[in-house]
Amino acid sequence: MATAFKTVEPLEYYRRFLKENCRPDGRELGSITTADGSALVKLGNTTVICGIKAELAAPAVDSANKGYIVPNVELPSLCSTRFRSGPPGEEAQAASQFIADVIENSQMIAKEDLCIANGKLAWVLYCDIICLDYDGNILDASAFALLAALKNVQLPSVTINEETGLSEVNLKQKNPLIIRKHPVATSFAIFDDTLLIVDPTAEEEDLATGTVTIVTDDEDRLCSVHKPGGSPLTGAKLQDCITRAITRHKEVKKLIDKVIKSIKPK
Amino acid sequence: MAPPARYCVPGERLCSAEEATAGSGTYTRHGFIFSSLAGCLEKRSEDSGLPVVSVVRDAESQLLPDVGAVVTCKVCSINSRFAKVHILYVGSTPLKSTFRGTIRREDIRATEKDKVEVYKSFRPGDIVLAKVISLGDAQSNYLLSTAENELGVVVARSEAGVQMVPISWCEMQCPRTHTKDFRKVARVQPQFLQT
Amino acid sequence: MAEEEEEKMAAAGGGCCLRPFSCEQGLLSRPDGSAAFLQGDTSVLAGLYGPAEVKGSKELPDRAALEVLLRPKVGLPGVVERSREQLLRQTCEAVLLGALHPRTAVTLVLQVLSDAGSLLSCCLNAACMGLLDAGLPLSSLFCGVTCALDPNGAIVLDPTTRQEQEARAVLTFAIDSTERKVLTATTKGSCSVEEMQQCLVAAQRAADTIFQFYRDSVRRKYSKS
Amino acid sequence: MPLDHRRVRGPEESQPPELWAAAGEVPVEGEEGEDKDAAPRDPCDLRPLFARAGLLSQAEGSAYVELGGGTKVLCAAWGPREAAEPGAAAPAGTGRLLCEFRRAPFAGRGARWRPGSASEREAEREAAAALQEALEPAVRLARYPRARLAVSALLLQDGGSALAAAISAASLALADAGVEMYDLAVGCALCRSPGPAAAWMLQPGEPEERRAVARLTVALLPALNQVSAVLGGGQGSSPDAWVQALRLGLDGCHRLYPVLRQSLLRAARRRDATAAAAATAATA
Amino acid sequence: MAAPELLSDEGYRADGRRPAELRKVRARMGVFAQADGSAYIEQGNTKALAVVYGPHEMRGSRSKALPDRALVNCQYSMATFSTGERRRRPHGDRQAGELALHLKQTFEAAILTHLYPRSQIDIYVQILQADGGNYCACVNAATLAVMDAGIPMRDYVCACSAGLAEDTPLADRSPEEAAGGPRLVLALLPASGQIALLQLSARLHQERLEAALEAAGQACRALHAVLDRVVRDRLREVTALLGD
Amino acid sequence: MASVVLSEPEKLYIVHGVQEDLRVDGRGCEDYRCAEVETDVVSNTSGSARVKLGHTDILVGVKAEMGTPKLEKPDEGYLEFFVDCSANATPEFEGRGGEELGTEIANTLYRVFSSESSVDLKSLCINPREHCWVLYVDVLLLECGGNLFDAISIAVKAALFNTRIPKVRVLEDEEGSKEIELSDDPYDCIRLNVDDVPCIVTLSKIGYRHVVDATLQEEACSLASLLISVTSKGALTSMKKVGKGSLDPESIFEMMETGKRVGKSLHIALQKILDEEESLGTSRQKVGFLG
Repeated sequence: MATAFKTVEPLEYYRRFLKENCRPDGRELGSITTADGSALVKLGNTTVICGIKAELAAPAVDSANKGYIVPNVELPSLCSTRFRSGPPGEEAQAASQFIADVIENSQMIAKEDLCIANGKLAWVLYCDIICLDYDGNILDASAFALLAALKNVQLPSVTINEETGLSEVNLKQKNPLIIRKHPVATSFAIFDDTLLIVDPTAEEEDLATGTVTIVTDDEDRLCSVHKPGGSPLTGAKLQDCITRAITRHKEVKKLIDKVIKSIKPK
Repeated sequence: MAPPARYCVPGERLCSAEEATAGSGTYTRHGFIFSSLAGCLEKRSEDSGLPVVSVVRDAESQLLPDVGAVVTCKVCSINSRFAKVHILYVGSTPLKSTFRGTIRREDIRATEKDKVEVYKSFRPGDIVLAKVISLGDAQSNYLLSTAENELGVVVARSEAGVQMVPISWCEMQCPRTHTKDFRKVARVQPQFLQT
Repeated sequence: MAEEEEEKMAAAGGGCCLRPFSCEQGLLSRPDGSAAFLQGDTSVLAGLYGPAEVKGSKELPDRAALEVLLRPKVGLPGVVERSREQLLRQTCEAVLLGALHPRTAVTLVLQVLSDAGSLLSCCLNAACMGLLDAGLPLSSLFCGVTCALDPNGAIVLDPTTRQEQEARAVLTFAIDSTERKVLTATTKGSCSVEEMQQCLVAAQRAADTIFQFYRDSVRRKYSKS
Repeated sequence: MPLDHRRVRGPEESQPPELWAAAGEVPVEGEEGEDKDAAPRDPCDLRPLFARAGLLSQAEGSAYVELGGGTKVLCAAWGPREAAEPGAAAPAGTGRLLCEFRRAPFAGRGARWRPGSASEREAEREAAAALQEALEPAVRLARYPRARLAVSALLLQDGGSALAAAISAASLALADAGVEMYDLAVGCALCRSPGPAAAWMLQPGEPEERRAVARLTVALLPALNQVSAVLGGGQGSSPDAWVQALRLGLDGCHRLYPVLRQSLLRAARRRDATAAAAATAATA
Repeated sequence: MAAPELLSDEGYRADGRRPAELRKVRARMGVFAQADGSAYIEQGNTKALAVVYGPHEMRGSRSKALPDRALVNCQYSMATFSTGERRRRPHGDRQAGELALHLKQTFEAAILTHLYPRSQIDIYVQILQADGGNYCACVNAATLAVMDAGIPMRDYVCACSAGLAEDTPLADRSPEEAAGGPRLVLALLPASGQIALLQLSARLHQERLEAALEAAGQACRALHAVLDRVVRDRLREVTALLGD
Repeated sequence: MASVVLSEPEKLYIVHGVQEDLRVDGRGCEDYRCAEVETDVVSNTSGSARVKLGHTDILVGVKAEMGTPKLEKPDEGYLEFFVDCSANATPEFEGRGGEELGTEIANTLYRVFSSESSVDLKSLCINPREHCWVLYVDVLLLECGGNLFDAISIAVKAALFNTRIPKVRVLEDEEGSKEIELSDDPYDCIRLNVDDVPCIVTLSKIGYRHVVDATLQEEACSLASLLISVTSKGALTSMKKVGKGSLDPESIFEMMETGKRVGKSLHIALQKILDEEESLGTSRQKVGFLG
C-alpha cells in the first residue's frame, strides 16, 4: 500500500523516507551531428540535451568586437506533464535567464573570442538546451549540458578576403572554442527551513520550501548565488551550501575532463 | 512455478476465438483474439466453458472511472448544491492523474434526501469513498454518489489538524479538542481496513 | 489618504550609505493595495489585487495563488522580467500566509517608473509595501538591498546604474524582518566567498534601517487616519 | 514578424557558415560525390533501425528511435487524462488522441530552425496532424470515453525519414504507456531520385531526401494489414508506379515491425523485472 | 483644395455621376443554402457578401448571453485578393475589428433583439472586391441577409457615404474622391428617419454638416428603394415557388 | 471542420445505397455533382474563378506580385497558397476557427503543386536572383457542402487558367543598374499553361466501396478517404490519406485506379468549360453571385 500512501499524503510520505534515502546518479554524453557541438547530460532521471549551432552575423553596434551567445532552455511537454505545449513558460524562461546569467557572470567564453572582423562579422552561438526527462534540478543539468556542449564545439575557420571584402569559410578546418572558466552549478532544496538536500528530484522540489543554486568556477569564486525566494536561510547556512558546492565542483570537473578525454582520441 | 511468461504487443494474434474467451487487454476480430496491450499473456481456465485469455500489465494499468466503480476521492470545494471532488483511485488502483467529479446534494444520502446539507456532509480536504453513477454529459464531469452505508467520508481532519474519529453515521470527533463535526460517515468494510 | 515622506540616511558605517528613499502608500484607488517606492531616482509602483476569485486552472486547493507581473518602463516584458517575476513571486510567497485564503488569487503588478540602478531591490521593497497596504496577512516583512563591489573591492550599497556598470559584482538580497535571514539572493558578476559574506552583512545592517522606515511610514499612515 | 518575448533573442539576422563556404567544399557536394562513388544503394535496402521503449522516467510511456541516416526521435506518451474542456470532447463515448511534434532547433542541417517562428510552428503543426492521422486508427479510443491520450514527439536530429520514424516511435510510446491499441503503427519513408529511370528507395537519408523528386511516407498496422497513413507527392507518374512504391513501402514496414516488437517486449520484461525486484525489496 | 477636380464645370463628377447620384447597385438575396440568411450586393465595383446565422443558442462561453435580448455578433473580413495590393490577413486586424463593432452597433439598433433573449445572431460580412464604401456595402448586404433569415427588424438599415466638394455634397463617394476632404458615413432606418450610425472623419464646418447629412440621408432613401425592390422580387419568387 | 451529425439508421441507409452503386442524390459511385465554374469574377485580380459544386462554394483569386526568387531556385518564380475558411461557411470558422483547416488545405495544395512540371515556374522569372513573379493563390471558402479539396483544386486550376500576368521588360543602363518596365498595353500579357496542373480527386471509403465527390452526409459515413492529385494525362502527383480510419492496401490500389480514371474525365470536362468561356471573350455575360 506504499503507492497508495504516496498519492494521498505526499508530504508525510517524504518526511518518513528522507532519513534513509540515497539516490542513484548516472551520466553519459551523446552527440548530434547536425549541431556544431552537443551534449546529453543525465542527473539521476533528469535528462537534458544541449545542441549548439554557430551562425554568422554582424556584431551589435554598441559592442563591435563581440560575438553573441544565445542560450535558451526549453521544457517541452514531452519531459513532464507539468508543462504545457506551446511557447516556453515561466520556469523555462527563468532557466534561460539563469543560464544567460551564468555565461555572463562567469565569462566562461570571452565574447571577444567570437568576433571575426571588428564591427563586421562575428559568431552567434545558439545554445538550445532541451529537457527530455524532467525529474528536478533542471538548472544544474542545463548548466552542465551547456558546458559539456561548448567543450566540443568545433567552429570552421573564417577569413575575410581582403580584395572582395567578403568572408570565406573553410569548412574543412575546424577549431575548438576557448573555454576560459568551467562554471558548475549546484542546487539545493531547502526542506522544513533547515534541511538541505543536494541535487533534488522533481518530487523533492515540489515538497521543498525553497531552492538555492550556487555556481562556482575553477578558482572557487562565486559566479552566481541564485536563491529565488522560498524559506529564509542564515548566512551560515548559505556558507554551508557554498562549501558543499565547491567540493562538488571538483568532482564534476573531474568527470567532464574524463569524458572529454574519452571522446578526444576518436 | 509457471512456464516462462509470454509477453505480447498490441496486434499480436493470441488464439482463435473458438478456443478461448477474450478477457481484458484483448479484442476480437475476424474470429481471432488479439492483444491490445503490451504486457504479459495470461490464460485462466474456468471450470465451465472456455479459458479466459487476457493480457495484463503490473498494477499500473491505464484505468478510467467507470459507471458503478467505487472510487476514492478528495473533496476540493463545496457549495450548497454539490461538492466538487478529485478522483484519486478507482477501486484500489491509484490513478496517474486526477479526474474531477461532482457529488450532488441529492446523491449524498439514500434517505431523507431533501434534508441533506452539503456542508454537514463534506468539508474540503476530506477523503471520500463514492460510486460513479454517470460519466456526465458535455457540460458536466463524472457524477458520483455516496448514498450507501459503505460510502462517504473515511478520512477527515479537524480544525486542529488532527485526524478525526467517527463516532456515529453522521458525526466525527477530534481526539485532541473533542469537538464534534458533522459528516456523511462511511462504514468502512473490515476487509479494507489496514493495520 | 496618500502619504509621503522622505528620509535622508546617514552614513551607515563602512563609508557606504543608501540613497534617499521614500514611499507613498495607497495612492491608487482601484487596487486593494498600492505603493510607490523610490530609491534615489529609481522608482517602482506596485498595485495589489486580492484575495479575489480565481480563474479555473490556476486555483490551488490549499492556499492563495499569487501572481506577480513585472512591467518594464518601455516595451513588453521579456525573459528577464519573467525570471524576476518568478523570483519576486517566490519571495512574496515565503512571507504571505496564503493558507488563510485558499482557492483565491492575489495579483501583484509592479510597474517600473524609472530605473537608475538597484531596480530589483526597489521592486522588492515596493512589493512588500504593496502587500502591507493591501492588509494581507504576512508572517514577516522583507526588504531588498543591492550591494555592488567596486573594482577595489569596496562595498557600495544601493548603487546607481553607473556604479553597477563599473562594479565587479552586484548582489541583491531580500532580508526578512524577524531574524534577518536571506529570503532571496541573486548575483551579477563574480566575487569571492568572503566578499559575498561581507556584502550580506552590509545588507543585513542596511535592512535594519529600511525596516525602521517601514515601521515609521506605517505608523504615520495609521496615526493620521 | 512579431518578436518573441519568451525566448532569449540573438541578433536580428544571422546566416549559417555554409552560405559563405567557398564553392566546391560545401559538404553537400562532398556527400554527393561519396554517394556516387559508393555502389548504388539497393532500393530495397533498409537502414539499420534502433528502437528502445520505456526510457523516460516522467512519461508513462516513452520510446526512442534512431535510423541509420542519423534521424533521432524521442517520443513520450501519457495514458488517459481528464479532457481539459469536456464540451469539446470528441463524439460521445470515445476519447481523444492529442499529438504534438516538436523539432529541436539544432536538428536540421544548415541554418538553425527558429523555434516559435511562423514557419516553424507551421511545419510542426503539419507533422503533428500527420502523426495523428497515422496513429488514430491504431488506438482503441472507444476504451477511453471522455478522456484524452497524449503523445509528443521530439525530433532531435533529422537525418531523413523523420516523420516515419516519429510514427513508429509514437506508437511504441503509446504501447509502452499501456494504452489499449489494435496494433502498432509502423512508419516507413521512400523517395525517388531525379532521372527518368530512377527507382524508389526505402528510408532515404537527408541528402537523398533533399534531392528527391518524389517522396512518400506510409504507415502500416502490420497485424491487421491496414494502411493508416499515406502521404506523398512530387513528380507525376502513373498510378502503377505509385502502387509499386506503396508496395515497397508496406514491405519495408513489415520488415521493420519485428525490431519494434522486440524493443517493446524488452521494455515489458524490464518493467516486470524491476517491479519484481522492488516487490522483493519491499518484502525483505 | 481638391474641390475643383471633384466637380467639373458642368457639375459632373470624375466618374460622370451627378453629385447626388449613386453608383450602380445590384443585389441578390439567398445566395447560399446552408446559412440561415445570405445576400450579395454590388455597389459600383465594390462587392460584398453577407451571411446570417441565427438566432441560435449561444456558442462558446454561455456567460456572454444577455438575459433580455439576443447578442448580435459580427465579423468583418476582406478577401486577401479584394484590394489592389494583396492583403496579408482577411480579418483580425484593427480596422476589421472596428468595422465589426460598428456593424454590431448598427444592427443592434435595427433588429428586434428583445424577441430572442439569451440567444445569438451571427452576421458575417465579406468584401470580395473593395472599391470604396466597403462599410456601406456591408450594411446593405447584411440588411438583406437578415431579412433573408427571417429575423424581425424595425426597418431596413441603409448606409451610404457622402463627401463635400466645396459646398456641394457628393453622395456615395468613390475611392478617387476619397482623397482629402471630409467623409460622412450614415446608416439610416429610412422609414422612421432614425440614425443608426453616423461617423464623420476629417474636419467639417458645422454649418455644412446639415447639407452633407441631408445628401447622405437622401442617398440612403434612394438605396432603400432599390433594396426594397430586391426584397419584393425575391419574395415573389419564393412565394411563386411555394405556391406550386 | 463543418460536418453534419447523422444517426445510425441514416448512416446505414447511405452505406447500403453505396453498396448498390446508388447514392442518395441518385448518382453512381464515380459521378461528380453538377459543377458551376465561372472565371474572371473579381476584376482587381490577375485571375479569378468561382466554383460551385453542390453546396460547396469556392472563390479563388490569383494576384501576381513582384518578388525575389528563392535562394535555392534563383531562376524561377513561385506560388504561394493561402486558404481562408471564412465564417460565411460555418460559424465555427469565426475568428481563428478556420485557420487549422485553412493551413491543412494550403499544405495539401503545396504538396499537389510540388511537382516541377505542374506550372512552368521558369516563365515567372523576370531576371534571375533579383526579380520574379510571385503568384498569390488565395482561396476563399464560402460554403462547405463536402468534397472541399476537389472543388478547391478545380477552382485553382480555373483561376490559374484565367490568370494574366503583365509583360515586363528589363532595361539595363550603362552602370549595370536594372530597371523594370511594365508593358503599356493591358492586353500584352503572359498566360500560364495549365495543361499539367493537377486536380484533386477525393475517394471516400464507404462500407466496402469508395465514392468520389462525397456530400457532407456521405463524408460523415466515411472513416477514411484517399486524396490523390491527377494531371490531365493521368499521372499522379500526390496522395494522402485523411480521416480517422485506416485502409487496406488492396482498396488503396483500387482507389488510385478509379482516381486516375475519374480525374482524367474531370480534366476534360473542366477544360471544355474553360475553353467555351474563353471563346465567348468579352461578350460573355458575367453572372457572379447575382445568378
